[in-house]
Amino acid sequence: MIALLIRDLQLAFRAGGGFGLGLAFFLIVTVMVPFAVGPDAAGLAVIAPGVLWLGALLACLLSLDRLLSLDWEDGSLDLLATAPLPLEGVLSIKALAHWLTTGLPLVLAAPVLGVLLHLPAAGYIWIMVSLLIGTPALSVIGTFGAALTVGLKRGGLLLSLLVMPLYVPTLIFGAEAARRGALGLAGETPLLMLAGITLGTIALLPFASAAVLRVNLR
Amino acid sequence: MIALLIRDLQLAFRAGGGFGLGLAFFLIVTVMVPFAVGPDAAGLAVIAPGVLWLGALLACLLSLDRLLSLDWEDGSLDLLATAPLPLEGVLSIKALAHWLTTGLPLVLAAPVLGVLLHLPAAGYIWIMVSLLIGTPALSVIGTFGAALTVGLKRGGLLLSLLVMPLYVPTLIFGAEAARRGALGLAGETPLLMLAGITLGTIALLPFASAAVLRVNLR
Amino acid sequence: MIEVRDLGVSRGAVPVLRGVGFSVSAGEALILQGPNGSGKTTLLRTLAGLQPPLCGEIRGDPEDCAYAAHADGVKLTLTVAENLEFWARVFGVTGIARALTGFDLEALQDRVAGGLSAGQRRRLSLARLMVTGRRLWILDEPTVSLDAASVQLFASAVRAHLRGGGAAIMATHIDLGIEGRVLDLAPFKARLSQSDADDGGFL
Amino acid sequence: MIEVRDLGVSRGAVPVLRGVGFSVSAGEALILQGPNGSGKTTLLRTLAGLQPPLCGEIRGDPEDCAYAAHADGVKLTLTVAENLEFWARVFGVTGIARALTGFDLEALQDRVAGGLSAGQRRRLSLARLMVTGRRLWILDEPTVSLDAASVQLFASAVRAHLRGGGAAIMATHIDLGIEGRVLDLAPFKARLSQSDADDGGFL
Amino acid sequence: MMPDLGKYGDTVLSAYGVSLLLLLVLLVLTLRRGAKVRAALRDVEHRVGRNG
Amino acid sequence: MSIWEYANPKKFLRSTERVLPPLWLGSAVLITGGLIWGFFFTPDDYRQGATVKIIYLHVPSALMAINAWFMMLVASLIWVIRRHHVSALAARAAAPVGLVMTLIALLTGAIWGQPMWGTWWAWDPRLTSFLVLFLFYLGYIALWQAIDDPDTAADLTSILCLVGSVFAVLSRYAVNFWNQGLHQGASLSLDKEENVADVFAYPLYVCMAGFILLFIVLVLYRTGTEIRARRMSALLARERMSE
Ligand code: HEM
Ligand SMILES: Nc1ncnc2c1ncn2[C@@H]1O[C@H](COP(=O)(O)OP(=O)(O)OP(=O)(O)O)[C@@H](O)[C@H]1O
Ligand SMILES: Nc1ncnc2c1ncn2[C@@H]1O[C@H](COP(=O)(O)OP(=O)(O)OP(=O)(O)O)[C@@H](O)[C@H]1O
Ligand SMILES: [Mg+2]
Ligand SMILES: [Mg+2]
Repeated sequence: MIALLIRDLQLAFRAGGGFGLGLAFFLIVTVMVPFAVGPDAAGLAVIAPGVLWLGALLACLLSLDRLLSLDWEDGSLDLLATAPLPLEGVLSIKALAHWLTTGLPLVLAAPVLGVLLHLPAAGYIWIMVSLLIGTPALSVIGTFGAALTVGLKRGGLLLSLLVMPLYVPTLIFGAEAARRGALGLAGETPLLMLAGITLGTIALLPFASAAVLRVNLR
Repeated sequence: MIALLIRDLQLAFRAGGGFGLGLAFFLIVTVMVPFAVGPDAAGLAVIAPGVLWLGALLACLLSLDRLLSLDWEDGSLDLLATAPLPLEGVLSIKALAHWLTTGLPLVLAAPVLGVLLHLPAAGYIWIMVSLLIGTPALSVIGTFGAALTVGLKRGGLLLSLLVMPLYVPTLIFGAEAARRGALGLAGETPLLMLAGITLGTIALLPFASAAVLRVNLR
Repeated sequence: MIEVRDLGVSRGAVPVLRGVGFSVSAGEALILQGPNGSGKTTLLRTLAGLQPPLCGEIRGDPEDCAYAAHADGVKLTLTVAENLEFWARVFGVTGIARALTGFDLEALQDRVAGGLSAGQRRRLSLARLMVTGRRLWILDEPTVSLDAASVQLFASAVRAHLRGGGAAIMATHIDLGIEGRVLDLAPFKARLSQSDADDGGFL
Repeated sequence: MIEVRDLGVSRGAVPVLRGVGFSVSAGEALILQGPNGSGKTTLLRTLAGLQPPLCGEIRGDPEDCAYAAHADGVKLTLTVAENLEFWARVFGVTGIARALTGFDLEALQDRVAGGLSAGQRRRLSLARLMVTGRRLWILDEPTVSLDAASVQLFASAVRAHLRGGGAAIMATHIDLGIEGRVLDLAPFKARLSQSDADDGGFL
Repeated sequence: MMPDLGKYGDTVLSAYGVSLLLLLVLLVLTLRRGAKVRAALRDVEHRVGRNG
Repeated sequence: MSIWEYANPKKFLRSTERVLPPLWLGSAVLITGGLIWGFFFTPDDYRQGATVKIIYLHVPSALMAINAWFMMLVASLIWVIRRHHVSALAARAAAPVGLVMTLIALLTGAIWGQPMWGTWWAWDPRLTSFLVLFLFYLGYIALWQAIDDPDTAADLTSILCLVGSVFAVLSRYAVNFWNQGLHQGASLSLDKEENVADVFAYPLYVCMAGFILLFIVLVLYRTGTEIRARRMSALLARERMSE
C-alpha cells in the first residue's frame, strides 16, 4: 500500500509527471479572470473568493484525467486489480496521492493569488482553511469520476462533465465560507458542512469507486 | 483533404467522439459561477460577458487534448504524415474541424447562457459576434499547442499551460468588445483588433504547427 | 491448481466461447491456440478474475494467479529496477535479482523504461511475473516482439517455474518451445445460443 | 526503387545503426532481421521519411512509400469499410473491394473496428496498404498477433504486390513464408563513434 | 550605521530580504547542480577512460 | 576568429573557464557596491521617503527580466537557423534566471506598491504584462522539462519562444488597450524619469551593471553545466553501445 503511494508520488515528481501543472493552471485561470471581467479592483474583490474556489476546483478537475488513465493505458491497472491489495485501498491511496500533489499546493498558493484579486484582508485565513478542508473531497469525488470514465479514450472532458455536478455541494459550502469570511461575517456553519461532506466522501465513496472500476475492468 | 475533414467530423459525431462535451462544459462552468460568486443579479450582469468568454475559452482549451493525441496514439498521425497531403493542410483542416465541432456550438449557445447570468439586452449580439470572430483563433492557436505536446502522455495540463498565455490577446479583445457592447458603448475597435488576430493566426500559425509536429514525429 | 468446467465467456455482451473445460495441475503448462478472434484473450481475462464468467465454473484460487496481458504495465518514467521493485513490494516478495538475471535485464536495470525497445520492454514485463510469487501464470501472447534468444530465456523461465511446482496457461500463435498440452479453442466457439437466459432474455 | 548507401540512423540522439547499405528494385522483397533493440524500427521510420538520417543517403522517392507501423492506425469508432475508404480517398485511390477480399475482411466490413480482436484489427491495418497505391511497402513486424491462416493471406498479398511491380521492406522476428533477401542488422550496430561530429561535439 | 528608514523600514527591508533571498536561492541551486554534474561527469569520464 | 567557434562545446567550456572567475568577482563587487551605496549613502526621496531605496533592486531586475527573454529569443533563432547546440542550451540555461528576475521585479514592485499606492497589486498595463511574461517563462520551462530527448526539446522550445514572443508583444498592446479602456488606474501609472534625480541615478546605474553582469555569469555557468550534462549522457550512451 505504502509502496503504491511512494510510486505515485515518484511518478508525479519525475519529468513529465505533472507535478506543479495544476498549480500553474490555477495561477493562469486566476490571472485571466481580470482580463475577462475587467480590471476594476472593487469588483474583483467581491468575486475573489468565488474565483479562487472555482480556479482550485478546475485545477483539480483537469488533473483527474491522469489519475487512473495512465495506469489503465499501460495495463498497470489490470495488474493492480489482480494484485493482493483491496481495490478500495488502491483507490484511496490514489486519491491521497492526488491530493498531496494537487490539492495541497493549491491551498498554499491561494493567498498569493488572493493578492492579485484584491481579496480583503479578512479573507485570507478563510480561503485557506476552506480549501484545506474542501480539497480532499474534490480528490475523492474525482477518483470516483476517474474510475467511471477510465475505459474511455481521452475521456477528460466527459470526466469533467460527470464530476462537476458532484462538486456542486463542496463548491457551494466552500465558497460560501470563504465569502462570508472575506466580508467579515461568521463562516463556521458552511465550514462545518464542508467538513461533513469531506469526511463522508472519504469514508464512503472509495467503495463506490472500486465497484465502478471493477465493472470497467471487465 | 476534404476526406480528412469529413472523417474528423464523423469521428466527432460518433459515440465517444466528444461532440457536445465542450458545450456541456461551457454550460456547467457558467452555471457554477453563481454558486461560487453568489447569486446577486446586478453583480452577475457586470461580469456576464467576461464569464461567457472565459467559459468558452476553457471549453475550447479542454477539447484541444483530443485534437491530435487520438491520432497520435493509434498511429494515424504517422500514416497521415507519410500520406500525400501537406502537413500544414492537415493541421488547418484539423483546426477547422475543431472549430466546427467546438467553437461554433459555443457561439450559438452563448446567448442562452447569457440569460442565466442576467446579461444586459444590448450584450447578446456583441457576445455572439465577438465569439464568432474570436473562436477560430482559439482553435488555430490551440492546434499549435496540441502539436507541441502531442508526444507527451496525457499532456493536457501542460497544453493548457502553454496555450493560455497565447490566448491572452484574443481574450482581452474579445471580452472587451463584449463588455463594451453590454454597457451600450461602441465595441468596434476591439472587434477589429480581434479580427486582425484571427486572420493573422489563421494565415501564419499552421506553418509553425507543422514544423513542430514534424519534430515530434521523428 | 485450476479446474474449469463447462465455462462460457462473453465479450461486450456477445458470447464468445461456450463449454470450455480443462484442468491444470502443478508442474503443467496449458497452451491455448485458435484463430484470431476465437476468444483467447477473453478466456484468459476471465480466468484471472478480471471479468465474470457467463456460465460454468472455475475452481481455483484467483489469489494465486499472476496475469500478464497484452499491454506491458510498465511505467515509462521509472527505471527497470524501480518497476520491478514496485511490483515486488506490492506482492510482498523480496529481491528482484532473480527476475533480472532470468530475463537478462541486469545491464538495463538503471535505464528508464521509456528508452527500451519493444522487445526489451516485453522482457521487463515478463520479469514481473517472477516477483509476484504466484503459482499460476496466465499469459496472453507472451512472446510478441521477442527475438529468438529472448524466447529461449522466456521458455527456460517457464520451465523453471513449472519445476518449482508452478503452472502456466498461455495463449499464442507461434511455437514457444515449451512442452505442454495444447488446447485448440476453435471447437468451443459459441454458436446461436440455445437458451434464452444469455442476453437477459432479449433473444 | 530504393537505394541506401552508408546510412546511419539514430534514436533519441544516440546512433543506433551505421553503414547500412542495400538496394531494393521492383519485384523484390527485403527482410530485416536482428535481435531486440537492434534498430529495425528506427531504420524503417527513417526510410519512410519520418525522421532524418544521421548520415549517408537514401535514393528513392519518399512519395512512393507506404508505411505500416507497429501501431495499427485504425479508428475504433469507424467501421472497417469506413476506415479503408478514408485512406483510399487520402491517397486518391478508388475502390476498397480488392483490399477487403485480399485480407478476408468482407464479413467484417460493417463492424465497428473497436469490436475486432487483436488479429482482426491487424488484418485491417495491413489491408490499408492495398488502398495506398504506393509501390514500396515498409512494414514493421506485420504479422504480430496474426494466426497461421492470416499469415498466409498476408504472404499472398505481398507476393501479388511484388508480381505487380511493387517492392517491400519488412522487419520481423519470425518466418513469414515470403521469399526475399534477408538482411541481418546486427553487424551494422553503431559502435564507439569515430568522429566528433556525431553529437554536436559533446563527445 | 543603519540608515533611518522611517516608517518604511519594514517595506524596504522586506523588499531587500525577499530579493536577496531569491537571488541566493538561484545562486545556490545553480552552483549545486553545477558541482553535481561536474562530479558525475568526472566519474563517467574516468570510467569510460578505463574501459575503452 | 569567428564567434561561431564558441559554438563548439569544448571550446566554450575552455574559454568560459577562464573568464568566469573575474566575472563572478565583478558582478559581486558591483552588486554589493551598488546596493550598499544605494541603501546606506543616498538620501530619502521627498515624496517616497525611504522606499525609493527599493529602486536599486526593482529596476535592474525588471530590466533583466525583459532582456533575458530577448536573449532567449536570439539564442532560439540561432538554434533554428544554424543549429548550434550551445545556443539552445544557453536559452535553456537563461530561462530560470529570467524567471527569478521577473519574480523579484514583481515582488519588489508589490512591496513598493503597498505604501505608495495603498495596494499590493493593480492591473496596471506594465504590471500586467510582467505577469504575462512570468507565465511565458513558466510555460517555456515546463516544456523543456517535459521532453526527454534534448534535440527535440530544443526544437520545440525554440519555436515556442519565437511564437511566444510575437504573442507577448501582442499581449502588451492588448493589455494597454484593456486598461485604458475603462480609464482605471491611470493615477497609478509609473512616472518615469521625473523621480530619478542624479543622487539616485548613479548607484542605480552601478546596480544595473551588476545585474547585467550577474545574468551573464549565471547564464555562462549554467550553460556550462548543461553542456557537461549533455556530454555525460552522450558518454553514457556510447558506453551502452560498446557493451
Ligand atoms: C508589482 C508591481 C510592479 C511591477 C511588475 C513593475 C514593473 C516595472 C517594470 C517592467 C519597469 C520597467 C523597467 C525598465 O524599463 O527597464 C519598472 C520600472 C520602474 N518602476 Fe516598477 N513595477 C511595479 C511596481 C512599482 C511601484 C509600486 C513603484 C513605485 C511607486 C515602481 C516604480 C518604478 C520606477 C521608479 C521604475 C523606473 C522607471 C524607469 O526609469 O525606467 N514600480 N517597473
Ligand atoms: N471490445 C470488444 N467489444 C466487442 N467485441 C469484441 C471486443 N473485442 C473483441 N471482441 C470480439 O470478441 C471475440 C473474441 O476476441 P478475443 O480478443 O478474445 O480474441 P483472441 O482469441 O484473443 O484473438 P487474437 O488472436 O486476434 O488476439 C472476437 O470475435 C472479437 O471480434
Ligand atoms: N524512445 C527511445 N529513446 C531512446 N532510445 C530508444 C527509444 N526507443 C528505443 N530506444 C533504443 O534504440 C535502440 C533501437 O530501438 P528499435 O526500437 O529501433 O529496435 P528494434 O530493432 O525495433 O527492436 P524490437 O525488435 O525490440 O522492436 C534500442 O537499443 C533501444 O533501447
Ligand atoms: Mg488476443
Ligand atoms: Mg521494433
